[in-house]
Amino acid sequence: MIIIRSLFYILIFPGVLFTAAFGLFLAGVDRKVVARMQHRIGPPLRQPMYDFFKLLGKETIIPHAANKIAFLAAPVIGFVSLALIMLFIPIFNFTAFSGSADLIVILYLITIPGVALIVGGSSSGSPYAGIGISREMVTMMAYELPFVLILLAVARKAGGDTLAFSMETISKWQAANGSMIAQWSMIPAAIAMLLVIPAEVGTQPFDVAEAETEICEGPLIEYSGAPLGLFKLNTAMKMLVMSGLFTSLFFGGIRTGFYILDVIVFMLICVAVTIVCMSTIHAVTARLKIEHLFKFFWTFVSGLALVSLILVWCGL
Amino acid sequence: MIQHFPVLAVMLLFLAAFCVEIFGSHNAGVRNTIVMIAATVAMVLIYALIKPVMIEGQIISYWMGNWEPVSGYAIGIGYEVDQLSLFFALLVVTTFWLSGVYSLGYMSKDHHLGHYYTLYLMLSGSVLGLVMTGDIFNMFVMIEIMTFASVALTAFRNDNEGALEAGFKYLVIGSMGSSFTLTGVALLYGQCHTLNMAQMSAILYQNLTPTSIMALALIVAGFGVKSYIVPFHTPAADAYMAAPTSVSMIFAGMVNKAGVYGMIRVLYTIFNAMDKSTVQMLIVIFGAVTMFIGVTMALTQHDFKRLLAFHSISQIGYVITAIGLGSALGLTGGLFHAMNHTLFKGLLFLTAGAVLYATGTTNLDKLGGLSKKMPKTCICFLIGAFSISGLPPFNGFVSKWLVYQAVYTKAVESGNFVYAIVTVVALVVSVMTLASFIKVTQAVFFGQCPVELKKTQEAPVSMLVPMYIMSALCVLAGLFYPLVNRFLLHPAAQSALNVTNYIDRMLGEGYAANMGVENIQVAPVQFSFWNPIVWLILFVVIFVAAGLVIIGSKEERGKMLQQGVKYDAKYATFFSGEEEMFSQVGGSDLFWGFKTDWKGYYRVLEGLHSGIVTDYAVYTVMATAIITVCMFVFMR
Amino acid sequence: MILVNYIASVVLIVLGLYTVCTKKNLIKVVLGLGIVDYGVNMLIVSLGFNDGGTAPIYQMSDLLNGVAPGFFVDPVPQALTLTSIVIGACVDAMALSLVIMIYRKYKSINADDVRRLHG
Amino acid sequence: MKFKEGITEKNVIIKCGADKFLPFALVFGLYIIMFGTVSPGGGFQGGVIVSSAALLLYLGYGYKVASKAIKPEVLRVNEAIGASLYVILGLCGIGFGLNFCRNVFFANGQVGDLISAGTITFMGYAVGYKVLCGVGFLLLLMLALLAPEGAEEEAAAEPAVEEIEAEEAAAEEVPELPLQETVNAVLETEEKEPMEAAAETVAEAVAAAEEKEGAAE
Repeated sequence: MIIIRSLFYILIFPGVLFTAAFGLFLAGVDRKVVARMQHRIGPPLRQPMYDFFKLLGKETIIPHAANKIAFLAAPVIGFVSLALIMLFIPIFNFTAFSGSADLIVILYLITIPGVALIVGGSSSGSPYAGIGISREMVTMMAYELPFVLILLAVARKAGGDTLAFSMETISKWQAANGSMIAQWSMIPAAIAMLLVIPAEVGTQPFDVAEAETEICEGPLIEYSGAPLGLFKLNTAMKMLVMSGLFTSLFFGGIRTGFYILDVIVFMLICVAVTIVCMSTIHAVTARLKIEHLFKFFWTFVSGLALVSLILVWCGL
Repeated sequence: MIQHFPVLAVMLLFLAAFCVEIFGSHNAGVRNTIVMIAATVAMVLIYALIKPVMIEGQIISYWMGNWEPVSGYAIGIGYEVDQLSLFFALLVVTTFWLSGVYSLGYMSKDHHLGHYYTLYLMLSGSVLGLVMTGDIFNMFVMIEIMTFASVALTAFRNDNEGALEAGFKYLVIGSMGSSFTLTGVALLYGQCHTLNMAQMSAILYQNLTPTSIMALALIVAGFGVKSYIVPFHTPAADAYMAAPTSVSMIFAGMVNKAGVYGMIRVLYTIFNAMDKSTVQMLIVIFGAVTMFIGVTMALTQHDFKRLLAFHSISQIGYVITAIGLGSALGLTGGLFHAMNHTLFKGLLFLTAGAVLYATGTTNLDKLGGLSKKMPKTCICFLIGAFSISGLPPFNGFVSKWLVYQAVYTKAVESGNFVYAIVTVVALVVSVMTLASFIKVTQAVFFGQCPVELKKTQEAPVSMLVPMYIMSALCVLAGLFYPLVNRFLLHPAAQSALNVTNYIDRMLGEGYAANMGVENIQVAPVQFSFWNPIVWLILFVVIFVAAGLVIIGSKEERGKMLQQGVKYDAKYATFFSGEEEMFSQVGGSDLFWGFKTDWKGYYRVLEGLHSGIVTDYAVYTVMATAIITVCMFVFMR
Repeated sequence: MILVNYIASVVLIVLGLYTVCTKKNLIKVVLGLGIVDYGVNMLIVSLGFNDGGTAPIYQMSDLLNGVAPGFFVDPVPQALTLTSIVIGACVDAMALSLVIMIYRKYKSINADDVRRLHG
Repeated sequence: MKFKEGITEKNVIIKCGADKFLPFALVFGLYIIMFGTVSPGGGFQGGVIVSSAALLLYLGYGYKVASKAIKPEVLRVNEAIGASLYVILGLCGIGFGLNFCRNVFFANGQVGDLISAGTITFMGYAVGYKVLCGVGFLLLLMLALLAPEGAEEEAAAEPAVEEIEAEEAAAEEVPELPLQETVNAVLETEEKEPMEAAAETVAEAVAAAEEKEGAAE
């Protein structure tokens, strides 16, 4: 029974299927909203899904210079780790595998899709991919510092005098004391998190790694067919994972008592986060330069997060 | 019988060293046989101690020449193997054996191998003796042998001027460190009138005089030199780079572990100083600075081995930070990271050696695209790189997690913001580690293959086997860490934190209690966050899915090649019309976005790593002075 | 007056460290290391000194008559010093031969020139 | 034998001095080694004195004679043999069911007799042998390292010597560091234990004397 339930968790509900489907839906929402803001009609909401299935049917070309195993394995590893993270993010008071969710585990798992993209791009042997992975890595270093500060602030807040790296404790704390976002000391951290999300996902102002117009999609330049489809799916899933993480870190206190309703609220908040921090910013900004990106994250965003951490430390 | 094993292992190595000198200087077969027999027997002797010491909890004490203590005073030289010693001894023999196997292939192109193996056995014997001895002066002697053997091995390829220079710097800084240690030992002798560590521990328990604080500061500085924490790290980077790779692996796996062992032994066992929050703070800050400077220097290196050297320094920073916390969690994490560092850094040095052996260079700008030429080495390298970057599910992840947990717990418990900053530094350093390994991956194994390297061959089997073993150990230690914790880490941490048994076993039951030493019991560290069963299932899912994609992808390149079509534009890499040879992305060109933002920092740092030996000596003296002053100001 | 010995040994150590840190000539650096060693040796020997003690050697008559405790100086530091002297000699020999080899490769024994590995 | 160049060879005083001192140094050194366990001195000190014979030879007759009279290669091997002997003698203790370095032979002598301290005596001899070979070898190597500046002139003057010099040069190129190093490292390994053991002998004797005293009272 436990095995069947585990398999259900892994494959259907918070796991692979739900993450993929809802992630693609969020990608559709994103495209639609951006189009609307730019006075276009935009593609239908299911367009990313169509794209994905279309790519699965296409031929996979592996260039001569590429290392075949790494080239093909990279998107899969990214995909699985993203599906995995969703298992450890509590959807209000539900976690698939309780007791094993931990902020540090999540922090590291979130880097894996990025690493997979880097390894895949790097293994293709293209100079454009080389530049792309370099930028991806710098982006990663850039958002890691504020991200870490945010997580530590939340953990400190939820833990009180003891330590709480556990997502479950954070969730319980919010159930008892109301959402994290209602604590005014956490507001700077929430804003910082909203800026970290687009960098993590790689949308408009922070998409230096895949800059289509400069380096021809960087790491993805040699990809085609199913692996490319998986990478596109990964990006969509990252949107869900990051907005889901945001929801459970900062909006964990909203609960209705009905499980289905909880999930719907969770999904609605995810959509809202996507619209606010990805679509809107995407529509109104232009791409940053890589060094500006780094400076932005290590000064402004980290500053916000640090303010939050210090406030929490002072007991506010 | 079992109590003879430690001394037999050490003496066997020394005896083998002399035998190599007598019989093996001209005959490769005899030489290799002696080396491998000695290495294997020493390994078996030490592994045989796991059951009595680690599992049954015995402590082995051994008095040379049966000179037992007379009326409570230790008069002889004692060997004492407790769990902590055995933990490090296991690391030492494992590294040593693997490095020995690797040397058979790797060093086969060099001359005068008799001397190489003599020094090599001597180095191993001295480190083994260092971690198992119970006598502080014997420890100092072993340190000296270790330093000399290290210097000579660093300068072994002395047709290369870098080797001589590195050897000289290492010698100067190393013997300064030894002099500090010796001064500390002398002061301690003046205080306690004994050289036995157990007895010192009992005498000095909660009873520190200014002289013994001075001794503590000097010995800590001395072991800092041996473990290459930051102001002392400068010659280490050169030595790692210039030494033959099998020796670099020993440095990373054994020599700086000897320094770490000394730190733990001195701080925890002899002085019991780790319950003082200011000492903790001092050591933790040294650790944090070490990890940060190590990794930022590594990001700009152009040489594979030098990059690995700076990473070695950086990872030791984690270990020092963790052991500086003085908590059971921190000590467990630190020991685990020390063990993992031995495994993955050894592995990475071995891959670097394989690349050097196959291509003749370790310059990152001249390498590239080797993953198709050396696929096995590439896979081993990736495992090592992911382990050191701490990606789950490899071993580095678990130990780093423990370190973060320990540091942040400390921060929350003590309410000290410095520890929170250290946690942030540790986490960011981890990403930077990842970044620099991405750089190596891109510059050496992936990316484009330069024309000169088209004919590169895979490394020979004798070099691949140690790499496989190390990779397997990296993965296993990550997956089965509860076993590692139960049988290795917890006993070791327990024995470091609770000195009663150590003292009693050496000087007779009840000695510690008479001297007022408290008996502290430590609960095993619980890992609740990470459920290996779930993770194993997920791993299987990953591999099944990967297999499906690889099988299911419509790939026709193989067929085309079989039909004799050599070139097809469809499978060519896109260069937008440039020639391939003009569009190389050099390894050192990566991350310029990062480097431009950090220009000022790097200018300062590169100025400090000037390469002038007197500058390094100045740092050493300054750091020692800082440690001394801090100890005096804070401990009184 | 054993205090004089302690002061002298500290002075020697400091002088040695000063030499290592300030002199650019590699041979002088090695000499500095030697001076540090001598200072430490002096410290150790002085530690074992008992006022009015004699050399720690037994005669047969001593053993038969019994020996008053504290009659000897402490023999252990002397053993330590001897070991430490040997080590010091080895440091010097090793370092000097390295300097000679470096001179052959670099044509200089100025520390400022011997810096091919840096940064 | 004729010598062309150099500072020392033609100086009769130094040569005669070396001649006179050589036997004395040998005998004195051997004495120190032999009586190391019962009187001041010991294997290391005696060994160094004996090996100063190499230095005397060099002073009196120059490097070539010294290295011909005392073959460095032989010294190197003998040094390792001495060290092995030390370890094996130490291991005898384990062979007799006791601990490493335990006195097992002749352990019941009269104080002051030559062979009264058991295995320690022989270990002292092993150390002495090892040190006299080791330090002698070390000295020869150091001298060889200093040789080449004069060697070039000599090579021009005396073509027959070229072969030897080529050998020397070859020997210099790679091995000298490790070799020398070996010597050094071995020296200290072995040095410590006999010394402390000697100290311990003394300490034990003190304890024994105290016991006797107590018994007498």
